[in-house]
Amino acid sequence: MSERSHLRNFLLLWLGLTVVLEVVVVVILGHDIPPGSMTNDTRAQHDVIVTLTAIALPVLAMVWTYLAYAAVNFRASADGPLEDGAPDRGNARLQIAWVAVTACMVLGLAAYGSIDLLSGAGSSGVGSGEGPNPLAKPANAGKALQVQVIAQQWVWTFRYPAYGGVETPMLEIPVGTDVEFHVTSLDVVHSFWAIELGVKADAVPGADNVAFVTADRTGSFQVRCNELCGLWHGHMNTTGHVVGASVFKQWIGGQESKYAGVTKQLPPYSTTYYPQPIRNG
Amino acid sequence: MRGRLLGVIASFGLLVGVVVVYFIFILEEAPPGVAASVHGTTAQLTLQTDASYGHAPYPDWVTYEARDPSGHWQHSTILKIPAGTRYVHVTVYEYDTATGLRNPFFAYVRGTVGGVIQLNGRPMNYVDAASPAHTFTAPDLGLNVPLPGIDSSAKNQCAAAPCRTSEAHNTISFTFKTPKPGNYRFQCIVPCALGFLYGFGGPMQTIGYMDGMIEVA
Amino acid sequence: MSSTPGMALDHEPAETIPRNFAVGSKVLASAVAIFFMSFVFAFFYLRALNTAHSFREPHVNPPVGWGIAILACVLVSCAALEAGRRALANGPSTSWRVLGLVSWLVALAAVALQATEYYNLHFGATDGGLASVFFVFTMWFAVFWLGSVYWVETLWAQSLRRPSTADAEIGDTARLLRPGADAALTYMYMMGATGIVAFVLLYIVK
Amino acid sequence: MESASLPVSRPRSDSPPLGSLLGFNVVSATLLAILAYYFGHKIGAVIGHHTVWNTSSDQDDDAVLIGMGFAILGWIAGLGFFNYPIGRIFGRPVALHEGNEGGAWRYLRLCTDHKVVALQYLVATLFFFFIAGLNAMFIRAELTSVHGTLFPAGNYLTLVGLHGTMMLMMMSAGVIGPLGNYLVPILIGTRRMAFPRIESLTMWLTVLAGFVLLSATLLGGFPTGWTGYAPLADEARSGIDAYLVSFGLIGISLVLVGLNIIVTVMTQRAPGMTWNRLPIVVWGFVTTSILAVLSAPVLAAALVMTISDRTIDSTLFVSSSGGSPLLWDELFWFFGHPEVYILALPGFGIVLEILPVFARKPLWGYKLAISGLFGVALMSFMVWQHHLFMSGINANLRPFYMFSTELISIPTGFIFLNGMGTMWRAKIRFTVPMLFCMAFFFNFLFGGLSGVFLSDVPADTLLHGSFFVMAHFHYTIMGGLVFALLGGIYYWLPKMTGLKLNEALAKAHFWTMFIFFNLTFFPLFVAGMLGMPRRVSSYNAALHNLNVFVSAMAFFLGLSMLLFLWNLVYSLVFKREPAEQNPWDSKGLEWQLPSPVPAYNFERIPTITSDPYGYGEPGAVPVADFGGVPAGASA
Repeated sequence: MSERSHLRNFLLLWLGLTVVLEVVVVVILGHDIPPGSMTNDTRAQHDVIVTLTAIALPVLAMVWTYLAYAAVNFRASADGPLEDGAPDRGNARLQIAWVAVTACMVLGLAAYGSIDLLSGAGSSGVGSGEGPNPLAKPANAGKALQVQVIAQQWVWTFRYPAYGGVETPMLEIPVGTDVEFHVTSLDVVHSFWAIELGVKADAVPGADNVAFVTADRTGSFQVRCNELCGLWHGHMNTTGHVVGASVFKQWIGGQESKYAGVTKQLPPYSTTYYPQPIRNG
Repeated sequence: MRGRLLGVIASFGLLVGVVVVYFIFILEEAPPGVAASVHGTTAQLTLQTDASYGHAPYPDWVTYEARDPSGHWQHSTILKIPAGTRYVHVTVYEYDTATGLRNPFFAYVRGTVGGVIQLNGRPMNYVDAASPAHTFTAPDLGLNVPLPGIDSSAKNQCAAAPCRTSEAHNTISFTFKTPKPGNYRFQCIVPCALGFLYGFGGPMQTIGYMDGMIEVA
Repeated sequence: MSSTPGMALDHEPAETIPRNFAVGSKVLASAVAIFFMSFVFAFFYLRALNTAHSFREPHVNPPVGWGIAILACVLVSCAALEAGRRALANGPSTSWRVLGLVSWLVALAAVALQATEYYNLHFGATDGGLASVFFVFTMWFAVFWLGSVYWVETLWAQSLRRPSTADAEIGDTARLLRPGADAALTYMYMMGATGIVAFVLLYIVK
Repeated sequence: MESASLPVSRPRSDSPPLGSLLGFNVVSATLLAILAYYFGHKIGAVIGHHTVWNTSSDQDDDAVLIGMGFAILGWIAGLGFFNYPIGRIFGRPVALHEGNEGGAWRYLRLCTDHKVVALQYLVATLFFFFIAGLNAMFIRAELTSVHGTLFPAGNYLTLVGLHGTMMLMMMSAGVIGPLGNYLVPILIGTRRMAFPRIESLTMWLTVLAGFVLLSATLLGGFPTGWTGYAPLADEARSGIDAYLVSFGLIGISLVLVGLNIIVTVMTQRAPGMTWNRLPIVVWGFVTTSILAVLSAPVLAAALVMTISDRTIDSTLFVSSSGGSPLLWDELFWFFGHPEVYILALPGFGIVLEILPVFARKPLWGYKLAISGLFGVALMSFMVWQHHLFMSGINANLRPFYMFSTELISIPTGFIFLNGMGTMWRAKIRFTVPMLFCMAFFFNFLFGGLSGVFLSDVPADTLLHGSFFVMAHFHYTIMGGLVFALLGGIYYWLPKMTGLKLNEALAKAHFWTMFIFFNLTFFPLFVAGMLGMPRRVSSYNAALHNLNVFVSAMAFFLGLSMLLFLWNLVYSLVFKREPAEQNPWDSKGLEWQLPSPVPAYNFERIPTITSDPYGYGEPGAVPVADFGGVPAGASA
């Protein structure tokens, strides 16, 4: 077969496999790709992941097709004499084209991601820990409900500064409201991962790490520690709930009165806490 | 020839075996379980917390000890509770001095029957955040019990584990519902370990000292 | 040593070992420089973060006098070896032997001064970020400086010996003295530059 | 030149005489290291109690660390590494060779023959590789249950840490050590590495590092995984000292290996070995070396910072005293990301070196491949903050690191184009090395594409720190590097040992490994997306079946690796069938030499006349002119 027809066959096979993969993975299975659609964050992340998958599949298909095509068509005869392949050492035009295409893809991806991240309101980067001065925020970030996530070995507690700074071991957030998580730690590095909310932010001692979420519907979500933090790292989890606004009001009121005694003993609300190191002589 | 092959296989197998056995030996290392004594539908656990005069190989680590049904103190934090019981009643003899909580929230008693503990016979539902020497905290059960420390100027302080009740101590008792069969971790949440900048190393991260398992089966 | 194949094999080119010294010392110097750049990074990073407002506790004042003394020893040692290297152009002369010895003794003095400084400080490593960086940086500087102490000594000691007989593979090793000094100097200049940076950051900028 | 007079070096006898036990070798080194440890431990205990006020005997880091320091000195003194430096103090002249005599006994001590060092390296790194693999089996065993009931939680974390650290250490050293040290001098046409004694030192430091890390099991284990995050590492038990010291030793070893290779390639190329003719695998080792020299010192610095936090109570990582845990993150990942390319680049080189041989075609796009290697190497220093996307770094930085991370896929893509170009209209022979190379492309593709997902911040919000990441880097390191390494071993081991490997076993190993590798790790992408964080012993019950499946496949993967091990033992220890000089019909310089290569490599330094890729080219000349001595004549 001539070089040309090899090329044509390969391209056709690649195209075919790409179409099949795209249809199966993106069109049919695309909806089920995590992380679901509970919040604005998960929806945005889902869209990004599906987009990246759609871009990755042709690349996958190309290498697969190529390896299979080469294995079938470019093999030496099993017991014949040693034969040599076609002695070409490169093709400048093809190399330049390859560089150009990959560069375009990468630049496109980076532009897609960067514009998204830098777009401020409505960015899909709001669910990740952005440090004390978030760049990506929801539209009405000023009115967001603040929830402080305090990690320590190996429990989570949560403070609601708008409700008397009450601290509770439960996490509940109201549906349809912008929530601003302030994640910090009292000892080692943990990571706050609210899986179904699409929120992940490292809890670093002495640092404030902000992430946002707006839940679209009620339900429960898992919270897991996502950074190795010692003995019970794998067990450092809890379940949170997204509830209706009135349920939330009622619940937080209950927490306030239940923990009133201990709230008085807490240090004043702050974005970071500096527990003094214990030094025994 | 055949002998040599067998020799090669045998020495190969021996090497692999030694390595595997070593790791299993090291990894399975855990303290023995201590069974609760059962009175009717209540399982009774009796524990003590000791300051830094405990057990080899880490004699100056703070530690729990548990009393087995025959009345002997065991150096263990693997607590076995029969699934048939309805309540677990825990008595802790606390022989350590106070360190104070890093997060005062854990001065609040949670998860016990009635939401209280008996501190030397007095019911409490929270304590002063500076007073705990340890806590008995099982996050998966929602259980948190602060264990106030003894006065550091107390006279007859314990000096060798296991401590005796004639020595200065606080007695904390509480009851919680027997959870579903399973294994539940418990830990101490006071940064009480001796000698660490961060207070949470060593015994605080070692099963058999300040961490353990409640095994309901 | 005797597995050198001997006369049957052709020698490797005479310039190979000098070039190895030259390239190797540069690579080594850059690796060590990067090691110290990590401490420079730590200094600026912690200074910028200033967590709990305790990067620099009020009583953490590294004594400038000590810093100047140590740095001066380091630089004088470099300068003496540089002069000695020039003197080596005509083979191991007396002036090389004197300058090499001076370089070595002054290099040792730097380490001794550093050790003495630790005993005369009014703060410890626990006292905040600056104190921590100070101890780590100066301590490891001293450790790596001991490398130059050793290096200068070997050069000096080698030059005291009679010219050795030719090795089958590498030829007369006396000709390696000068490349050896060049290589040592590459490393020591890097250490000198690091010393200056350390002095400026830890004693002056703070 | 009368080649008959060569005095070299048939090993005198294969079994070491008992008298050799006395002297500088691994036996004396072990004894001395253990004695020195106890001595140092005693000193450290005294120092610790008198000058460090908050260190109590339960956390005797001073004693442990000083003990380990002494043990290191004892080990290298016992191996005889101090003989020459001490001689230099007394002005002894420069010398190149040491310990090259003594038959099989050479393999147990300081030896400056690069081929001996390479085999030492291979055995040592494979030994630790299999121990780390065994740990992986235990990890998978623990994960067959939702709540991890097989091992106590702390021991499980130690397992995870041992597996990760050991694999990272041994894979960093495990390619550039054996294959780098073996191939670089031969392929560039010289007889030795630039600094043969340092070469041997790196090997023995690697061995010591492995055993020091294993000693963590006797010191209470360590909870930090291979990333050693502060301040968890500050507060951990003494086992972490073993992690710090062993990783530090590997860091030093990496710098020295890199230095040695860079210098060797720069100064000792044979006449005619222009940069344009340098085999691509050497380029792979050179770029790896550059990365090692520039990044490992940062690791060393981060490690000594943790050590000083643990001993002299500095507060570099303690945020309540003017330090910051993020300092560790920054320094560690500034090393850590180039480190993963230290793992990847030699694999690229090996694969591109082997492909032309079995495709019977010249390497397609030689210069593109070199620019790919250098592009990856240089860019790898600009991407490390993607490990910190979730840790609250300044959000303005994230687009840049997203961009640079995606950018690095361009030079990585070059390697794919080279591979695909080389296979185009080739005459492929499906030998075992070739199968591993093709599998490399298959696996590394998943690794690379999943990396793009991780570089994108919103996608990373889901995937960061989850099993997705774990699957991603296992696809790049195991699917990429380990496959390439195994291909390289099957390809070069006959040359290194002069013995054939059993092909049927090798094929069985390849197919089982390829299948079970993919069945093990592909489902873990899914586990990560469904919410399973790394390094947990307890996970969501909904993921139970998936994990049981993965564990089962992992056990088969382990069995497949045993096939490899058995092949080595069977072929090299039992069967011992001599290998041909050039079984693959390769044009490579190493294959023009006898198997095994004699101690002096070349009777005369050859003049290189061509690159080794001229397959099928009408005017192709042999790769080198051996100066009239027929290749392999003196075997």
